[in-house]
Amino acid sequence: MATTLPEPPKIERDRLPSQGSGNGGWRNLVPASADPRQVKDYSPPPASTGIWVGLAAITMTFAAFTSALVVRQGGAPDWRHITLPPVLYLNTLLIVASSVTLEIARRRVAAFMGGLKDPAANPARWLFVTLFLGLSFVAGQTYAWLQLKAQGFGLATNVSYSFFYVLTVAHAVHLVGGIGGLVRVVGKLNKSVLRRSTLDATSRYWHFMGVLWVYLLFLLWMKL
Amino acid sequence: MSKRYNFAAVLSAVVLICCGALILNQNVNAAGEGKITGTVKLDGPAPHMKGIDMGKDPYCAKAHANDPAHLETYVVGADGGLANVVVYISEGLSGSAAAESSATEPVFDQKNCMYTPHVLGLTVEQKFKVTTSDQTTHNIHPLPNPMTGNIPWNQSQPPGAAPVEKSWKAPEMIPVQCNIHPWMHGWFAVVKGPHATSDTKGTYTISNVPAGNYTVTAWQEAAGTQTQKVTVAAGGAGSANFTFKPK
Amino acid sequence: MHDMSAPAAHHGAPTSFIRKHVFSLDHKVIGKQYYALALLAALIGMALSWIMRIHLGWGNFAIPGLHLLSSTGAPGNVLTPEYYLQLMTMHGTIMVFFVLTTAPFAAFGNFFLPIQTGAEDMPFPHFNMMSFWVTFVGFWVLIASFFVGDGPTLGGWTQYAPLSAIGSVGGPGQGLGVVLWATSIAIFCIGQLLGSLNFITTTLDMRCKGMSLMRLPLTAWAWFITSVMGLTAFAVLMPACILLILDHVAGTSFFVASNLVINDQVLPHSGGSTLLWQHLFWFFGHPEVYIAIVPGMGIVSHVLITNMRKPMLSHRVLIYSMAALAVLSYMVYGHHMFVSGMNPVSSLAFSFPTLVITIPSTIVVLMWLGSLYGSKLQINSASLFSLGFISMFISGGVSGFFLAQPSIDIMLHATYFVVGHFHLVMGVAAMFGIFAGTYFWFPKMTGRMMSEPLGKAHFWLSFVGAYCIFMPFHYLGIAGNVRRYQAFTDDYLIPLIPVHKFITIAALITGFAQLIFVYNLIYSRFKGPVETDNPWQGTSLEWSTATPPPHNNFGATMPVVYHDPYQYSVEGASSDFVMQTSPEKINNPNEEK
Amino acid sequence: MAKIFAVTIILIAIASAVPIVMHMWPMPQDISTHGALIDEQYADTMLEAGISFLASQFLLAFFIWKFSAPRPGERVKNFPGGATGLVAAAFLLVGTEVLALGVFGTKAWASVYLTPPAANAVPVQVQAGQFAFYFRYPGPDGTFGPIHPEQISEANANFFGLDTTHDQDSKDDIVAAEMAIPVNREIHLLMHSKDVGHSFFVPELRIQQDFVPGLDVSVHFTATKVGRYEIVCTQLCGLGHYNMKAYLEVKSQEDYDAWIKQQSALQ
Repeated sequence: MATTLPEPPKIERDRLPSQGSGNGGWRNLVPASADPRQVKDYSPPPASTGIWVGLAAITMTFAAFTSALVVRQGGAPDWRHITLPPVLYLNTLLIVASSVTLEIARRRVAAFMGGLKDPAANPARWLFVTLFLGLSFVAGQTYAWLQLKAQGFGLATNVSYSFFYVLTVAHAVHLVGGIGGLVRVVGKLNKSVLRRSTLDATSRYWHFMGVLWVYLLFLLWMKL
Repeated sequence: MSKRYNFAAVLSAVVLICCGALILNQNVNAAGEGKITGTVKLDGPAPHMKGIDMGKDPYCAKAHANDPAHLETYVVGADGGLANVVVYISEGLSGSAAAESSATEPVFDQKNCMYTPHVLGLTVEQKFKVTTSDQTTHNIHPLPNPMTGNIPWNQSQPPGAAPVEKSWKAPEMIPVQCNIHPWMHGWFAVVKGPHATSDTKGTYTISNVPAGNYTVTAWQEAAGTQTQKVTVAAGGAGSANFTFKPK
Repeated sequence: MHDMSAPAAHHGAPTSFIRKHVFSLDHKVIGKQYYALALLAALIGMALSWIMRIHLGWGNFAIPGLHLLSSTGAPGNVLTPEYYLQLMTMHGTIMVFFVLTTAPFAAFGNFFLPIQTGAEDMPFPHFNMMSFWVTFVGFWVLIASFFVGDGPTLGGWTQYAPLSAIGSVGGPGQGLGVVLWATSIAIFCIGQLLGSLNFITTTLDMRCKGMSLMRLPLTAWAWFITSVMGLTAFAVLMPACILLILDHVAGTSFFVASNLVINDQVLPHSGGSTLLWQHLFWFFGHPEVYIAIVPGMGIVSHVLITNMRKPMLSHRVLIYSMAALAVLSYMVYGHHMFVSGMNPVSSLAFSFPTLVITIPSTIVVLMWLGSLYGSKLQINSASLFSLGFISMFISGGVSGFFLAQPSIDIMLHATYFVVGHFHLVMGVAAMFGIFAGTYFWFPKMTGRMMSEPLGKAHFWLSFVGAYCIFMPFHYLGIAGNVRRYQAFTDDYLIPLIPVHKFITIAALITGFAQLIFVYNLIYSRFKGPVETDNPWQGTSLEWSTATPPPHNNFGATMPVVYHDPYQYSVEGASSDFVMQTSPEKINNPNEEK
Repeated sequence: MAKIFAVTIILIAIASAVPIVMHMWPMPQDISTHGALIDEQYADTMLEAGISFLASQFLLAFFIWKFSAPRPGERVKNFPGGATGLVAAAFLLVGTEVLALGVFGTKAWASVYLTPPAANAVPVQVQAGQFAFYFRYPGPDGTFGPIHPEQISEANANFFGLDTTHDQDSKDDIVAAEMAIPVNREIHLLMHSKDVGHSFFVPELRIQQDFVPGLDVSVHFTATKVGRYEIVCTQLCGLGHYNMKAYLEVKSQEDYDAWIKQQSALQ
């Protein structure tokens, strides 16, 4: 799929203190009767803060699942070891690779936005690779669920499987959100309205999904 | 105007026909139908029925202060007659007779923290009332098998509360219990067509049975079921005696 | 996914009715929507409490028309025991989630946080709109449980497993009712997470020029701290609700132990942990108490400062105390579980931080009292409710001394003492905070004043009434009166029934007073006297903009802040108060430089 | 208005304290050996909480009375000592207070929960189910027979699911609907839930403990006064929760032995 790029996307509006809201900064007191333009300290764009706040919430959710797993395992006579479907390890490779490709894409797009217009290196190309890897991961996870299902291991078969399904599905749902974010980034890039902070926030989210998956895999491998 | 007259006329006609049908129906019953009678006995000595400790609820304990209550799984009369056995026609009834449901509304009473009667025979769709005579709250909790189409319910009945009126959709022997007084157990025996429940002497009488050949089933909550073939002549009486072995 | 990078107020003023008043991106409209939802929820919750109170006082009293709500739950208009529990559960759930969380936090916070920080809007207006509509859907999912199956769940707002997880064998409402409850709460969590995300980012990134963090008014700080708590607490409750739903509908065994026998049948679940639900729930549940009360603390401080014409003794100490409450609230949740069968040593471990939490609470109260000293206190409905809040907070707080100690909790756990404690401290006090905020900000939100005589009548009946209701709860609890009973049949409880009758009468009168408030609210919205931009002569940013504020909050020029939020009675200043936006040079040694 | 308000606060504060001071609705009398510690802890806490309550309400009322009067021309004043003094006071006073309460409270808690039951304690098992308690005594062999959940049958009054035909230990077990215990002897109460969460609360015994489904917990206590007391359920367990209760009969040793004999005959 070719992406046409008539012009580099708009660079983020520099948040000069003289413009609009959002310049509170951390400690930029305007001295009484002084010139407000003296203030140099200004806030980061909301998206970069917002994504960290969002990731904090997701971390809490998975921390809750983890503690549920630990407590549930603690006093359980019915805790059984299960073998994780091997396809998960392939999926791990996919998601790690997608992080790498996204990082390449991010740098290319950033350079592109910075004015390095190189028609030969379509900056969206690596985004498509990332998207493909992300979708392959979801497909791989689906394959793992179907495989378990075919072997007769359902959600309620044993608590180990319950946790397996709950954690992997919860992660996949969040990852699909990330895929939506990437699609948005591609769309905005095409329309030349992409902001640098959107790109950074989306890639932070995506990397976090990768880290979260590696953590979950470790947790499942160790506990289940 | 004329439309309204037409409507009134049709309505009156329908009412008349219905009344006529009811009267005719009763006439037929009275003239042509017989009955099945018999006795149900328990083989051997009456099993020991555990006493019930009602210490949880002083009201119940007081009601049985002089007359200790016992489980009612087997209620055996003086000469071995077995009570609370439901006898019904399981085969041989025509469709209309089987679908027929009695017009009376039997009462399932909660008295002195026991169910009276212990087993209530009902036909499908027959309305019945659950009442309470106690000064303590009960909850009526029948536990039908959900596969039969009967819907379980669970409802409290505080002292003086209005009767609960219900009916059952499908034939089934439905246990009923009170969760507040765990010892309270009873049965709704829901069957198709005519049926009877044996008294403490073990005797029963199924009336309103049209002439024909039937299979009669006797059901006891613990001992299970027994069947017999019975022939009823027009206006006559068939007979079927059962003897259960305690399990 | 929403465009995370969009700057605030990139959306122009909407023109169609739907985009303006229904699916609006404007934080002010969303704030009002939250307020309306909370008001509706509060009226339903109050009506439920009336039914319950009447039943507790006069068990056989037929409440006309009640059978219309449920013919099996109220045959002959008299509540059955199970329907009492079902209404009680709904009362608790509606009040805690849809009133005490939405009104002081989501409603007022949405309207005023961007204005007080000097922002044009929240940074992610689409998330903000979703936050409200998701909450709205959650509310109706909960209400729907009145009308499906055998009614709403009877498990109490804490919804302890395994009763909540075993399905309809557990009793009426434990089938579909629980599923709807858990779905509603999970949806609600999503709404509040989206809201918290906006609140935190607004506070950190959207402040106008000169608005350093310490120059934020106490309300803004309270909402910020609350949103941090909300972010962590609701992010834990949501997975708990998902696991509960799975236990219920998919037959998993997260919370249901092996070998449970109901109706002589062994349940098919195995190995679940009963205490797991309690841990997850209370990890959310205790911060939730502070989510309900901290915004009230901010509102009350804000209202009182304006009406005392002097700032708090220390702005920072109040902020740090509220933050300390927030941090401690995560370390104390186990005090709800002293007698739950949890390891008795952990009871002690939870007891000490619980006792320590009285220190920041005491500091907050002392700050209020110390600031009252030497003030020029003005009495109006808003300040009366603020002072009433302090009184209620003290009364509800001291009973915490008892409940923080596991040894005394043996006697008082699950009695009316607990009910009295949390109703005073998080119910009535938080409601008083909402009322104070309403009387105070109504002119800014609508451009009209509320009636003062009606407001005072509302206050007097509510203040005395609330004490008449909830103080006796403590006495009942000390005498051993167990909560969540629909009738008192035990020998030692029968002598306490007259107290319950007294409480019922007080509750009916106090409830009536709330109808005065509703009337005042609606009447003043349309017929109240028109007010100026700054009727209370306040200093913070909401008073420097027009009434009602324009679409981007401040019109053509964004504000620049020169002062701490509360410059009242500053020596040498040209007037009694110096607004944050005033470039006037003042000589206040306490002001941040 | 402000002065009326101040007076109202004072009146409410006093009125709130009266029932406590007058013991209008007192705690049920204590019949346990460990209860004195709890009651003492409660009284101490009540004293401290009561003083805090009255002092802060009076102070609030006083300040409202004093500082609401219009004082034209007068400037606002700051509290002497400012915030620092108050913060220090809060840390010192409240800090010591809660630390003391915490430390002494630990003693009371430990006496109930952190001591092992005596070796000769009388074992009693209580099973909670919707909505009744049943009690089991091990009989002469001193051993409880195993519970077979699939054999639990309320219809046949086999509340514990005992298999008396196969399990030797179950044959002499005594099951009763009320709990009789000998006075002045330690009881080791083993708590088992049949279905959902319940709680065992005897106000007079100063014992409240939740049943944990799937996990048997135990408490131990000694009753010191012969009499009949109510055991109530305090953990919401369903529609019959308010009606879930049983009776505790504290009997002299002779009466208790006779009761055991009588119950044994009824099994």
